[in-house]
Amino acid sequence: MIDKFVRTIADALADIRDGSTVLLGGFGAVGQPSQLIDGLIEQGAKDLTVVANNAGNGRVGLARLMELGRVRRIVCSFPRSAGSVVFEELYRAGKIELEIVPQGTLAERMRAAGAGIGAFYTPTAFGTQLARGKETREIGGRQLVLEYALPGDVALVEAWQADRWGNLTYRKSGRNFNAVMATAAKLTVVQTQHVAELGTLDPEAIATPGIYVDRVVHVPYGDPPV
Amino acid sequence: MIDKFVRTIADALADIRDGSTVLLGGFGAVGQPSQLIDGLIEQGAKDLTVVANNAGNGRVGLARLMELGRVRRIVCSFPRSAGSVVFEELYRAGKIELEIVPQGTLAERMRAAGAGIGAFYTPTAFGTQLARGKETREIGGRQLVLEYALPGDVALVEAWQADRWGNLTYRKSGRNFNAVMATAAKLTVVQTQHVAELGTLDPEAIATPGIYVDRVVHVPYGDPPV
Amino acid sequence: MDMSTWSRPQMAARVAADIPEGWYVNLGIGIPTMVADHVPLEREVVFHSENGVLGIGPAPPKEMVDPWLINAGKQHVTLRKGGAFVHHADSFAMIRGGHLDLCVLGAFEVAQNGDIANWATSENDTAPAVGGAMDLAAGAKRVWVLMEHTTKEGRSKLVRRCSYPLTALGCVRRVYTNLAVLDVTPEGFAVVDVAPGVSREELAARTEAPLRFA
Amino acid sequence: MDMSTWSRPQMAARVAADIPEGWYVNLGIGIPTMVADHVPLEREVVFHSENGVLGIGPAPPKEMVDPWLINAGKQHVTLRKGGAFVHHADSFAMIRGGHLDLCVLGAFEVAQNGDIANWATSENDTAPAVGGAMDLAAGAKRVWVLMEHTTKEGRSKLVRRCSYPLTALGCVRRVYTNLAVLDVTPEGFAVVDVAPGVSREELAARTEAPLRFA
Repeated sequence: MIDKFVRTIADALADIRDGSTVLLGGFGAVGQPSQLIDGLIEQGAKDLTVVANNAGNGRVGLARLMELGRVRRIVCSFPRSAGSVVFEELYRAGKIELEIVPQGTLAERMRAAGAGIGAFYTPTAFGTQLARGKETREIGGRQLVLEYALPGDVALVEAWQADRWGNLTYRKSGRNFNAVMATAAKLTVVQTQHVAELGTLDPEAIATPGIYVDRVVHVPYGDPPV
Repeated sequence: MIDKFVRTIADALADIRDGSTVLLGGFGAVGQPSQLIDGLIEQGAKDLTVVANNAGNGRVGLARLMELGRVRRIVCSFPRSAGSVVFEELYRAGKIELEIVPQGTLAERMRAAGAGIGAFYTPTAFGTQLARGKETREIGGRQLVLEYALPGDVALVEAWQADRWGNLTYRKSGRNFNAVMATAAKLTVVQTQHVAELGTLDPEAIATPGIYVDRVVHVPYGDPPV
Repeated sequence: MDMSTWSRPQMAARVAADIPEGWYVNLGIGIPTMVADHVPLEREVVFHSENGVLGIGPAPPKEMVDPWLINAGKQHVTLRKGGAFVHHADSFAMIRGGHLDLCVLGAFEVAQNGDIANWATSENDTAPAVGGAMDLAAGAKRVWVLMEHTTKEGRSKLVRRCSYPLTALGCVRRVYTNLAVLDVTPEGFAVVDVAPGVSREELAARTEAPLRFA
Repeated sequence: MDMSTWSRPQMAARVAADIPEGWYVNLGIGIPTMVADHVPLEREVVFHSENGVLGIGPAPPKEMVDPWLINAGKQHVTLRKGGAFVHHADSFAMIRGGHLDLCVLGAFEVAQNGDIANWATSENDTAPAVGGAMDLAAGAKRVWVLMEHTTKEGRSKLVRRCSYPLTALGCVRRVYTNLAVLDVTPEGFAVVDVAPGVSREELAARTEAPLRFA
């Protein structure tokens, strides 16, 4: 019997190694794998590259992980926001590396990693600072920039429902980066609000088929903060 | 009020021009936009490039369109099958051009067209006859082939349900190329088995959001042939 | 400034009036977000948000907030009948693939050739936040900019050539400011409309780029 | 041939026995499709089909056929509990992205370096049908080939170098034939098992490529 559920967050994250690239789902407060991030803080892996849309908020979660000096490099689209105090401190002090990637290119680079595409030509960022040093090419009259797949060692994902095969649904805008990152890592770990009996999820409405999922922990933590 | 329903197939296909590239959804007997193809036969456009998985069966539908001399070129993954008699006749007689594309590359080239990606590097077909003359590149230790986006002028799509905004669901293996082609054409025309009241389709389970759909015709023709 | 200029709600309403039914539209963070409030629900315009929401409706009253439903500005929103959820790669496929009829962006500068700068305030800004701005500017069928005509210091934001780092090249079609509505044409900015009480001379004086009047 | 060789059901059963629970597996058209019949339902193996079906179950009885549910061989199938439908681009993302643990393919030829030829019978085949073969061969984590050891004319299908047009380079890990099971190793074909009543000499005589025996 396939059963991807593991009992504890610690079990789910046990073998994440120093130097890993970790993909963190979520956008804003919605779809954040917050309990898995706390678990990663506990777990101890360091020298991490983190891929996420933002660079953390306040002093918890990703911000805390950074504050503990565990993140060597962050790849994101929107590092600076009202709450990104830890990131800004570390960045000014030269203690963290930053790669800024346009949000759609970030998503597409992970989609490419998940889909076995090595690189692709995109119009986004052509002629801008973010394309500096990158290959370009004109195709069909459009100027395009070459961008490479961005695979993760681990993806931390927040789902609404999961069954024992690892099939996932998300809730409303909680789908965001989660469903993309789930495809792009060697090890995909999921925290789910609800456990679904196998066969009860609509096969037409499974947003992430279990083929992309390795481990699931049941974390019924409730709604995102408003 | 947005209402993408049109009354007749003739209305839906009225402005397809000679020389168009037409994407035809469906795989096997499932998800074939058969009535739209019949409509295209009636409509009269010629000198067409057709993109489809197969090169037609028997002497109806796509095969009939080819037999009438309306298809200049076909792009497909599996031209020769038990029923592809018309294609074989035309091909041997030098009356139709053929571009064979691996099935996954075919899908990805249309996905790229729909997603604004100009070209991509894929491992499929590297070192084979189908990569002859194509650019290759090694990325991350893998040998990859450069493939270009494949956009259509028109996509003909078969859906299970549609609402007036053009949101679509498909039925089981009827999703196949339909959901990909719907994104890849300038004009996407849909035949749907069922009409759904706006707001009754689950927003988590809409396989093709209406943004990709231009016109919908209600064609309740029943099950595919077994 | 003693001219009678357009207020922000007026600017947003003006943009809203120019959006026909049936368009798929992404509204950038800031003033552009206000545009939605000025499109009556009966005129069906489908609003898109980068985080995978298509068919955004009006902001909910406080007691009706759904914590699972936000827009790209992280504000709580609603979903209209006919709305759909997709993931980030599919959402940006809509953007990059040219499926949005319109994107309305804020900007630091717009150049007379349609270049836009709206993401970083200097070459030396070490950690600017680009978000989805470059994807939207490069991907939408039409880009309109909605912004104040000048900076707080009175410097023109309509320029001959952008001095801030670019977001995308030559993509802006139209600019709505508190002073005027201007089209970007091959010959530069063409004035479509001027705020009441603002003269051509005053407008030209507050605009670095040359203007063409119809 | 008077040797006691494995029948097709035996070959399929042999492959099935080597598939552990939890693998995601695509079965090619032809003999490979038979493999599923030999995996007991209690051992959960998730079968994938190119046309966007994940979690294929046993063929239905005639009166239970669902006209909307076919596999890549266009046969009617069922969906297991836990199955899911996706579109073609997502289905091949699974294949190309290395998410399938195994793909079992038929072949015209397998070379000792793992090259496979299974889609065209000559360079001059003007309209060969490639389908998903190249994607599967290049994309799956493991490729096993299930085929007769020789052609009808008695020519070995395990060769030093493929003479037919290639499907993919160096991807085959293991070959199951009616005569033997062989691993593809850096040193060529290594015999894992031989059909009962087939001697090493007989096997070697029917194989063009050199063989290593453990």
